[in-house]
Amino acid sequence: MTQHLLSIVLFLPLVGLIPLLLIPSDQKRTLKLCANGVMLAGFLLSLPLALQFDADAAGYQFTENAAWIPSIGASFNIGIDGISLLLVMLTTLIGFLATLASWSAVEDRLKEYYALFLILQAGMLGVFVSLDLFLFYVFWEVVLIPMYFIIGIWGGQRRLYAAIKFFIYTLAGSVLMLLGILTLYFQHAKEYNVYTFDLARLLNTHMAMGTEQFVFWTLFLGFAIKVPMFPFHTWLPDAHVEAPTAGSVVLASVMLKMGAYGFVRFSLPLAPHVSSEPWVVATIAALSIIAILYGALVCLMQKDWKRLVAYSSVSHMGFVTLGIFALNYNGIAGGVIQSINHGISTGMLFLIVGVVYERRHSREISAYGGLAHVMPNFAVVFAIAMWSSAGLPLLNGFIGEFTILAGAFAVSKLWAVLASLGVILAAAYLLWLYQRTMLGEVTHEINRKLRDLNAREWAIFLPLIAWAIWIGVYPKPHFDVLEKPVQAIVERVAGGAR
Amino acid sequence: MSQFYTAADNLALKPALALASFGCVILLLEFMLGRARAAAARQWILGLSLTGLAVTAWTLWEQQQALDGRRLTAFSGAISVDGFALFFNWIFLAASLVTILISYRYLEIEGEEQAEYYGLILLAQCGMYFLATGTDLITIFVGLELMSLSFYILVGFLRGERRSNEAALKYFLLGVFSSALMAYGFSLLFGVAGSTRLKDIATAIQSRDLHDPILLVGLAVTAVALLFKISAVPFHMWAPDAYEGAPTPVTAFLSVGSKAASFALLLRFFLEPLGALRDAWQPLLVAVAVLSMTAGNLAAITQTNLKRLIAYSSISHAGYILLGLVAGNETGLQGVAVYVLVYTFTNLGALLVVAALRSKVTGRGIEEDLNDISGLAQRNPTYAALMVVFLLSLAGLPPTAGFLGKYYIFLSLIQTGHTVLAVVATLYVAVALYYYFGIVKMMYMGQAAERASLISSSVGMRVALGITAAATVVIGLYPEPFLRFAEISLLR
Amino acid sequence: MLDAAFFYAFALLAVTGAVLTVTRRNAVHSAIWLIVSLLGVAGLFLLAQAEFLFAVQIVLYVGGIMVLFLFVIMLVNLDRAMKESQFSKQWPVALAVAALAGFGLTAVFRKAGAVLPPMASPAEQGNTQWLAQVLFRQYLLPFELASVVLLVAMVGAVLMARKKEGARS
Amino acid sequence: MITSTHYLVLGAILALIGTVGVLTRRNVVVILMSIELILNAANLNLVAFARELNQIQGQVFAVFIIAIAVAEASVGLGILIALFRNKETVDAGEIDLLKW
Repeated sequence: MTQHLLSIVLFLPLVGLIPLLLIPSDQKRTLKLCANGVMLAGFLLSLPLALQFDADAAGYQFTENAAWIPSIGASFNIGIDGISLLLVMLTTLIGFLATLASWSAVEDRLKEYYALFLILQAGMLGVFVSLDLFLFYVFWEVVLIPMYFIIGIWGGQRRLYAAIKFFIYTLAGSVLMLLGILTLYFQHAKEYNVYTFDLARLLNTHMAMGTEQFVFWTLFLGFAIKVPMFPFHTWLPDAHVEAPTAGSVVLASVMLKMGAYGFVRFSLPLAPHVSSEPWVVATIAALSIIAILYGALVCLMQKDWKRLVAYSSVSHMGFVTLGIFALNYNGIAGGVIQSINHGISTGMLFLIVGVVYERRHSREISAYGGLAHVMPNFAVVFAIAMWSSAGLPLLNGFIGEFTILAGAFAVSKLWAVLASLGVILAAAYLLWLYQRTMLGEVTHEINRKLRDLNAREWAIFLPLIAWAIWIGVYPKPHFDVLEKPVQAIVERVAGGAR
Repeated sequence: MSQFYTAADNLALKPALALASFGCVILLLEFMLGRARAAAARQWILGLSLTGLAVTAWTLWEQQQALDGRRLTAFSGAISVDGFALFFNWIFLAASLVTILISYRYLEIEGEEQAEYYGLILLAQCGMYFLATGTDLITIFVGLELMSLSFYILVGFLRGERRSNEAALKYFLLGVFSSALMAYGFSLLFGVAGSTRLKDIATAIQSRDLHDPILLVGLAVTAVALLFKISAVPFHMWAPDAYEGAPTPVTAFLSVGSKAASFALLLRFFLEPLGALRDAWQPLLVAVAVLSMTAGNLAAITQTNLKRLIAYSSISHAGYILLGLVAGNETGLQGVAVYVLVYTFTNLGALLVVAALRSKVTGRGIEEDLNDISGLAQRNPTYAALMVVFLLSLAGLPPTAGFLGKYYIFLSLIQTGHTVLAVVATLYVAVALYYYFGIVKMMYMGQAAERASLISSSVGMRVALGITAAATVVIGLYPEPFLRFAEISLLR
Repeated sequence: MLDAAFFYAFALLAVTGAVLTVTRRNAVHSAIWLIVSLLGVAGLFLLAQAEFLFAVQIVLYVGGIMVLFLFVIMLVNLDRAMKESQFSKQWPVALAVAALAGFGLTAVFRKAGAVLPPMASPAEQGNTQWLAQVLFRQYLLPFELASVVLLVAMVGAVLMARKKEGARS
Repeated sequence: MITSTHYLVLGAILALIGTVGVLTRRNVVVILMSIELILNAANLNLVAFARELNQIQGQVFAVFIIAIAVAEASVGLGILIALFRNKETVDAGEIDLLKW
């Protein structure tokens, strides 16, 4: 059981697909129960991963390795280290909560909807646990397809445009990434005469600078579009705004992390020389800072609640990439922690938009106002989410941003200063949003009749709030699991910089 | 030449003999039985043609066992059966099988239930056999004509439909023109070598001055004719018309069977006799491949007819396959083989769904318009879902089979240092995805039109759908045995 | 010398016929000029000691195909076809192709040609017998295959040309 | 003296005329005739090479080409008649349901 635990967690959603497809489409309740049951089981099964994880052990745990396509050297090779562990836990939790959040929000074509979510879940988990680049690439692409449908079928007004834009953008990035992977694979074969996609072995590849540049930049495009970094971010607002709530939550909380994870897991270790070249670092840091400030400034101008949250993602993910490319322990660990934080807090923010949208069917900020009087519980939850996102001490966002800023400060004071501007702006737009929607008098009569959170909604928010406070108050366990893998990456990059 | 008909000849000929005899019998059945009785025996004719394929499969299997990777040359060098030929012949067999399975119902709807149809399919496959095995100019030429003539008639098989007539005529005129060019090129090659055997031509080319004008003209004209047959740009103009006007099962057969056979011939030609001239033709092939991908993909974006869209996309696929030949290393050739294999099943599957759209309820007129597939997901979720799988595979996304074809092509380009080509080729994947997902958009997010989207399914259809979908998914998820097969076939 | 005279005469016939075939407005005239051209080629076959081909050319082409052509031209609407414009707008393409082919032509020119020796069959037999020997031994397979091709053509032509009876409205 | 080059040049001229005919004429029957010219050019080459090399194979090839030409012509004319039944034209340019 334990030696296959990771595969079980990985494939459970796909197994759950079978009963789901057998249930007749008109039995909506059974369908919902089935999907939620599978997702909950997935989360519960992933808990032993966290409990049994040994933070002191170096290398990967829960590893499994099986031959898959020997003739090209691809294998089913999975395992997790601390970085993956956090992201896997985030994925199983968010996957379950997003499904739960769809209970009353989606009533149309349920079977397809939940089936796509299950496929999406398996794909995302696969990305985080793959230790074979071929396997990784397959999962990476698998993720795109269900998300296209989720946005395209259950999305808002401009869903078709948003769906195809998301798909084409991210696909273009990922096929170029494939070229990088293939180049690396070929270089390794040239050096060792063995064709393999095994990450551990590919790490031994020595490349000429030009080749490494190619590998780095193709991977960079794939990951940067996913994150998304500044000039590649244009798909994100459309996709986020048009996607149904659960889609936005998964997209923001988990899928964006795939890009950050890619940088940490693949870009830095596989191309350490290029990643530590000063001009590369400067370029990426500049793009990250632009993303932080630009995202925040755009947020200040938004009239659309969901769009605002979407742009705040651009800003927050800028912190993540800035931290990663600070290339020191604080930066990278902070980047990973901030990825989790962003997953928690932005997930909550999208869920919050979802709650009011489900009741009022409007995303206009001006359509609300004074909701705190009508929905007091909701106001509390929103406040926590907002503080968490804005980086208030004792909540998760503070820990992540502080660590990143510390990492960035060690490299360049200017970076740290500019990035802290982003923190201030974040507080500004979030508080202003809160003020416009929650505080003051109730501006629209229709809003007086809005229901407050129900039990199911509480159930969705509580775990997230708990996790946010846990990280904010006692982040040590999280940093503990990150210590070994991040240290290894830092050393590797520093070694490459020589 | 001591013996007239040796045991080797017999073994090498068996599949062709099976195809030709079943084909001819079925072709003449209506003359022998009379129209009324032939019409009454429709199901028996279908059974007979499937039996023919079964016998062919058995003979191919026999060859495979007997050869065990060796090369068998028969008829004093006219044909040779090797792993390469067998590989392609299995593909032809799969293509005919699926075509026949989806044709029965289609012909019923069109009111063209004639025995000749099945006979022509078997005979076309017989022609393909000689394209894959032929190592002699005359045999290749006659085999090519057997295939092409059968196809001209099949494309025009809906005699009552003007579009079918016109498609047949256009395909015929350009096909015959390219055949004539090929004959002209062959005549010059014969002059250079003094023999019609490819082997002798290869020797002659190696020993001759490369600037021998006769040789150059001969090669150029032959190459143009070959590019015509695989519908590579700028010799592609027949494909969209022929694909659109032909009965859809014939479109399917044409787009995979004829294409695979033409590629088999092209590969044999470029690798064996022309192998020595690699430096000369490689840049030209690069140009043709890039042009094909560009023109095919860009033209496909604007299409509103499903079959035309698939036709243009198949032009771009020809470009991808040519890239494998451009790379020309082991990976590249294996890529060509894998690509042709997965493309066969995938394209058959996609056109199968298009063929299934045609129903009696729809009434007259072949539209196959994008609108016709609108809302398919609501009414026929299985067909729609499998169509998505086929389209993903055509675009080349994992975990479908199509990804593997692209994988090998990209890898071979990287191995041989064609990085820029690789980047161009990968970016066209995104372009292709755009128009393939235009179809998906219609199926899943379009409103179901009044007259459209009722699948006329039949047992044969479902079996064919099962075969193509299973192949697309299984090759995608567990390709090992297929890759081994392709590898063994090519590395003789 | 006589050989050369005959060659040029037949060549002139073939080329003139060909030019007029593709330029005549009336398809019947084209067909007749094609016959002239084919006869010229037939004469050249004779000159090059291909007696059998000479016979085949006369019987099959001139006798068979041309009758078929003429038959079809008569069947389809001749008067109307006459009035329609005869040339497409693809002149530039044609010109390019012609230039390209002309280049090939000059290339072929440059090669010093070998004086044609009389053909000598191995067993002191006539060329036709020799041809038959090779055809039925070395090329038995394509020969049989060609018979299948002809069968397909025959059935196909009948199938295409006959009326679709019982056509449902 | 007449050399194989003479035949080749003549063949090339015929092929050229045929190609121009195919590309410029609009009458389907005439296009078909032009194609016959190309085939005849091939045959001339083959016959000349057969004599130059004393290889009867060239003539055998020519026999095959003629047989194929017959088959092509009959199928083509069959298709033409089928089209003519539905639409009274032999003008390739007027075949316009599908874009040329």
